[in-house]
Amino acid sequence: MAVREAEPVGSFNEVREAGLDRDDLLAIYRHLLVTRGIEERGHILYKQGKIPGSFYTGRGNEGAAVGVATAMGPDDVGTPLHRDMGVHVTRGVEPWRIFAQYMGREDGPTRGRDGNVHMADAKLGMIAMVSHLPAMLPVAVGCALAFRIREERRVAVGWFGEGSAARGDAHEAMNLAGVRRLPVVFVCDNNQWAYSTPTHLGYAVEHLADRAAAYGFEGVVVDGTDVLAVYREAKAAIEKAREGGGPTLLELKTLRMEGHAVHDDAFYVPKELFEEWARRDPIERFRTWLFENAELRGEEEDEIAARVKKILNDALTRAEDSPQPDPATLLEGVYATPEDLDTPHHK
Amino acid sequence: MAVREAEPVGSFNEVREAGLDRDDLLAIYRHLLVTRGIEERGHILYKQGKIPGSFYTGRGNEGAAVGVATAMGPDDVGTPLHRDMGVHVTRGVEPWRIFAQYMGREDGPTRGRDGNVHMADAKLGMIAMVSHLPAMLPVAVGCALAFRIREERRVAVGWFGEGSAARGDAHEAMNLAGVRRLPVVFVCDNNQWAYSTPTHLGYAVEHLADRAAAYGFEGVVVDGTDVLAVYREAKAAIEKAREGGGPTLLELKTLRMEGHAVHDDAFYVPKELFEEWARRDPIERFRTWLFENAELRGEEEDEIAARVKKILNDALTRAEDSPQPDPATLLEGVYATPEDLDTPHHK
Amino acid sequence: MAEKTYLQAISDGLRQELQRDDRVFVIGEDVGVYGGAFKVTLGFQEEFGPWRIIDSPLAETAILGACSGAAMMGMRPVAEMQFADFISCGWDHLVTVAAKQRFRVGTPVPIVVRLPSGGGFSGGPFHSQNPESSFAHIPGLKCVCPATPEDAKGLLVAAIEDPNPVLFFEHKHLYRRIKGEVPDERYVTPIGKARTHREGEDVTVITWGAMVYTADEAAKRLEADDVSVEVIDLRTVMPWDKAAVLASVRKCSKVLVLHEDTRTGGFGGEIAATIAEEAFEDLDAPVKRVCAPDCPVPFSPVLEKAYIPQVDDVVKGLRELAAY
Amino acid sequence: MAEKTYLQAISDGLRQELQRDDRVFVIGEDVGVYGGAFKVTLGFQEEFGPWRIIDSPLAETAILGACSGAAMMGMRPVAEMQFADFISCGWDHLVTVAAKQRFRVGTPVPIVVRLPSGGGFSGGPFHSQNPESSFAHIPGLKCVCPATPEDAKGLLVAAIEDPNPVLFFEHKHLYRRIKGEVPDERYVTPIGKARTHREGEDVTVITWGAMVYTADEAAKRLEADDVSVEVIDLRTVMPWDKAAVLASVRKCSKVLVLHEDTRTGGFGGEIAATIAEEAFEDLDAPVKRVCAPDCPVPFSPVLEKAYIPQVDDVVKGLRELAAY
Ligand SMILES: Cc1ncc(C[n+]2csc(CCOP(=O)(O)OP(=O)(O)O)c2C)c(N)n1
Ligand SMILES: Cc1ncc(C[n+]2csc(CCOP(=O)(O)OP(=O)(O)O)c2C)c(N)n1
Ligand SMILES: [Mg+2]
Ligand SMILES: [Mg+2]
Repeated sequence: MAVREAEPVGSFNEVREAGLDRDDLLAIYRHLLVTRGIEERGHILYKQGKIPGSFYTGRGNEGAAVGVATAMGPDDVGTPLHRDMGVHVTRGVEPWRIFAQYMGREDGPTRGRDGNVHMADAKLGMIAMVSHLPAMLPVAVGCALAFRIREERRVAVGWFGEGSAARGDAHEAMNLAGVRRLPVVFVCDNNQWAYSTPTHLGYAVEHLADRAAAYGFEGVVVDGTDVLAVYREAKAAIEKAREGGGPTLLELKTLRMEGHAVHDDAFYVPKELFEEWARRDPIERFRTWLFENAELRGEEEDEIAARVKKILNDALTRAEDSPQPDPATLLEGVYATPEDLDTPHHK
Repeated sequence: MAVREAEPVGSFNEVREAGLDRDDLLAIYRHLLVTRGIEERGHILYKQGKIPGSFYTGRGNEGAAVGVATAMGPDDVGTPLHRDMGVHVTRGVEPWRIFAQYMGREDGPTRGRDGNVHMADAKLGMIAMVSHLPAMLPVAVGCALAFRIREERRVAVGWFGEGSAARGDAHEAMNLAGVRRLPVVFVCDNNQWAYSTPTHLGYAVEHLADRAAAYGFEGVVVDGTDVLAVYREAKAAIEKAREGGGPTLLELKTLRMEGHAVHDDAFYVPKELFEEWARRDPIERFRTWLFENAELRGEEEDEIAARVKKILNDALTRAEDSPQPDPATLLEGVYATPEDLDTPHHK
Repeated sequence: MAEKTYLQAISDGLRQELQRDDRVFVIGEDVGVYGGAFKVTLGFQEEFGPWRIIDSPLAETAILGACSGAAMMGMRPVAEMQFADFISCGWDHLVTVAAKQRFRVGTPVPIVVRLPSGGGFSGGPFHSQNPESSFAHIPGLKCVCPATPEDAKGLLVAAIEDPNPVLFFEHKHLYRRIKGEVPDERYVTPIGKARTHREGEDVTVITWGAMVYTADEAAKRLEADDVSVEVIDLRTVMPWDKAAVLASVRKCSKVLVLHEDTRTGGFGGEIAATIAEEAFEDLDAPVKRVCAPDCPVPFSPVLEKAYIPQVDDVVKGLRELAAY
Repeated sequence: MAEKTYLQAISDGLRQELQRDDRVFVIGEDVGVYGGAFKVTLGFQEEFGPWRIIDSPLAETAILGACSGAAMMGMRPVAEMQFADFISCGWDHLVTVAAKQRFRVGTPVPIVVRLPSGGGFSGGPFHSQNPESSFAHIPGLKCVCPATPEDAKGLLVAAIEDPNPVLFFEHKHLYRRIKGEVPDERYVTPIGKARTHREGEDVTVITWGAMVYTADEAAKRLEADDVSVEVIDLRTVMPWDKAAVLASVRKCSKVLVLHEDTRTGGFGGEIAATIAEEAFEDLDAPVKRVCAPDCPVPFSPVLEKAYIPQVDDVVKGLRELAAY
């Protein structure tokens, strides 16, 4: 099975066929803006000393994240990573809780136990990442296994970076999924760098998606800055998995537009590369597309921008009001209690 | 890169071109017989209660093991596994030491510390396997890395089974080797079963060798019962690696002709499969080839058989004389001393 | 109630859980047609089908990760490691994901990992280990080490019910050698409660797994010396029943901690340190540890005998304590 | 002799070894152009080239396995884990291959694994851990945990010289905060010898790594109580200097074991148990342990402060011991 390189999305008609109406398109636009806004505000908070530890963003990856999340069904689940804030936003996590998470407050999804994007709202079908990459891929496969055992029409989505594709977990997960044809979609955020490591020091194939062939399923290379192409390919892969067609590996090509984390100035990335990919900014690109294909007007745009700004402002205020976690509770959550199993998660 | 399926070896001329003269061919024949003889005698010893623990053989894999080992240069190194007795034999391990190993005696390569094929003579360029499969592949890659760093014209050979190809270690090792184009040859003994697990529950590609493409190097499928084809392909891969051409993945197809270990009657393997592959017994096949292509005569054959028998008989006697290890020495070898580094191994 | 081997008790207990709860499934290498390396799941695939008794590829992280994911989706997975030794290949998943998910984000990971462990039959360095100490140190994991058929079944049920990742160490040496009465019906043996295997007055032995029988033999030998030995079977190493241990220590005032794993950094150190800290005033002698020496498990029978604590070693330790 | 940070001492020591011995090479994620996550190898690739300062794929088992193979072929590899936490991904290789090869077949595996470890800066559960206890339990491995710049260099040299796999834990909290005089020339600080960080008479604190400074602060506070505290810096956890510890315990008769890792099953238990066993008659109070509580390392500063042992916690423990 050769890898397929996906076409860009041209017309509104095309996405309509893939299941999106104009409201959906505007929602995508909003999610993109909120995603970037959260990370930009987070960066400021960090500089203000309000965020402890380190700080990571997914700048450049917003389209990839929002595109995939938009393609997921409400009962589908996923394991997004540190570049995939857009997934949380699209699935409906309230931005104030994300800021609370950043700041280590009690109302963050991890109640200060963990930081930055190490979070997820189980009620929204998300499973929180660990640092160790790509340790969540076998977990995503396990979700798909549960769906297969129970013969549910649900799909799991597992994310990984092109760097962490080198680890054994990626292999074991994809191989098991391929052998059992499980309903899982593997999404590789290929942002060309793993910290300071370029792709040619991480793998020796042309496309990471070529790996799919080694596990007996299809690989698709998609321009990750084209939110609609991402959506279309993710939708196709997810529905294929839902229908029993087994896994797909989607490789979403982008550039990590900032350093690995806030402390890293990415001196090792050629300037020209940044310039080239800045011209392909996923949000700007989608905005232009909306203007050209979906009659987005300046007025409507302003309205959306204002709404997003308000969401973020309110979120920040609310998050800053969130209390610090109580050290006296530190040992409470190490072991689960039987009541913990009464969650939608474990339904 | 598509996988290549190797042709069988037809004529004497062909192998002469690949570097073997008649003496070499007779040596191969002897190694095959000694290999099988060791394992058959081992089986008897086991039934006599003289071998503790469990007992594994490589019946059906003798041609694959001897073929690869014959292709290795004297300074090349390798990490053979539990079906690869033929590698130890070909590299020159004295059979009596193997029997001593089986029986847990002081003169076995592990001095009773470990059992069965968990052994190797470092002076012969062999590195002892661990049970955990395929944990020795990253180690083989490390040997190749040392050769590359020092710019030596040496090659490492790493073995694994088609079952253990599912583990992360296989992936991490092959990926690193591919990225750095290291002088290593990966040999997959594909004997169609991993304990009781058939290949379709272990991987979802047609040929395991297809995996090579995922790491940017060539995969070759070889009939593992054709010792000369194995030799030719191994030789080509090893010399390619030696010349800086990077890794190759050789998939040697055989059938595991016995149970996983002595306690396993392999009830789950279809009888017809055994019958089919019995007709392709690597030793019988090579014997016939020698008769037809290299003028092996009955007399010469008898002579070889007698010599092999004597080797084995003498080895058994000598091994049985080997003392039990001394429990008082148990804790001596846990940590290495500086003098331990003065070995050919660590040269 | 019927007499069963330790192995049969596990097998029957597991089958019962599969029968009563659809969410329970089994995954591991060769657990299907073959019934597992030790035949614990023999015949299960015929009864429950290939999607509840799942033959996995040879890939421990895939097995354990799949269990955790399925558990988060409401299943109750029971993984089998072919030998406990191979759990090292799943270490990262267990300590990084399974152990910490509840603490970090409130997501329980109710998985059970069955681990045929222990030595005594020349399995060598990779088929004989007792890795429970390594896992007992990781907050978020539980470690269960039954010694009797009855406990094996009851603790397996408890492990499956438990909302946490539970490592279930089955001692291979007990599989077919140890028999006992096992109730037919379902029952739960609580995790975290020790069992007094043998009552005594003078010296306490704290142990678990196959060493319970070694301790018992040693205790019998001490009768000749007129020393009465109490044997506490910890049953579960994490959590461990500190209250029961301290009560016994307070009664006997002398204590020997016995385990089959190596000594340095083994869980016996934790127990000994806790006793020495919390029952300092009650001790009439230093807490003694009898454990394997600090080396891999050797293959040769003569070496293995020198490695695994023997009745003689325990007897010697007990005599020293008695004489202290 | 010059004043250097702990980080600079490691960096300079490593560079010196690379210069004097061709067999030494460095491999790890981002160790080349980037100079490593903590810049320990900054500029090394320019000096030694890309085949001696090797940027690896993101694959810990590949890194460590490659080191072991290369070591067996005569090299002296120094691997860098980006954070100590990620060593969990190489657990199997270390415990299965590297630790046991010498015992099993006589093949030494002289590798060094550098592990930036420890918390104190809101790194959260996966960038703050101190996994030395887990490895100290595995026969065949050595664990080194320097606290001072001088020791960091001398022990790194010793680790590279050592014919065994050595885990070299560098405490991140010390990297830039701790300075000290470091000899320019090459020297070896022997593995297995403790250092008396502070002499005292009344209570001994046994510790290592960043906790040496916490203990020292606490000791200063105890001066006000007229209690003289001795601080023993273990320097290496495996092997650990039992003789030095017992000598100090015999002198002070009261002892506190302090470490940053979690308590239950932590290496402090081993030390406490050994003291309680071998210096039973010399103890005037139970051995006290001050350690992190049994949970993952929390992210939030207020929680992390409650997690990592603080000077106050040690002071409290010391006062209790003094008053016993
Ligand atoms: C197993 C493991 N080793 C090392 C790290 C440290 N680390 C964090 S992110 C990163 C690079 C990841 O690259 P990639 O997978 O391409 O994801 P990206 O950050 O580019 O999105 C590294 C090395 C880690 N998180 N996990
Ligand atoms: C990591 C690991 N898990 C489980 C085992 C137990 N085990 C020993 S051999 C074997 C099957 C191996 O199959 P394959 O790789 O095809 O090699 P073969 O035995 O067929 O030569 C299994 C599961 C092991 N050795 N290592
Ligand atoms: Mg990347
Ligand atoms: Mg096989």
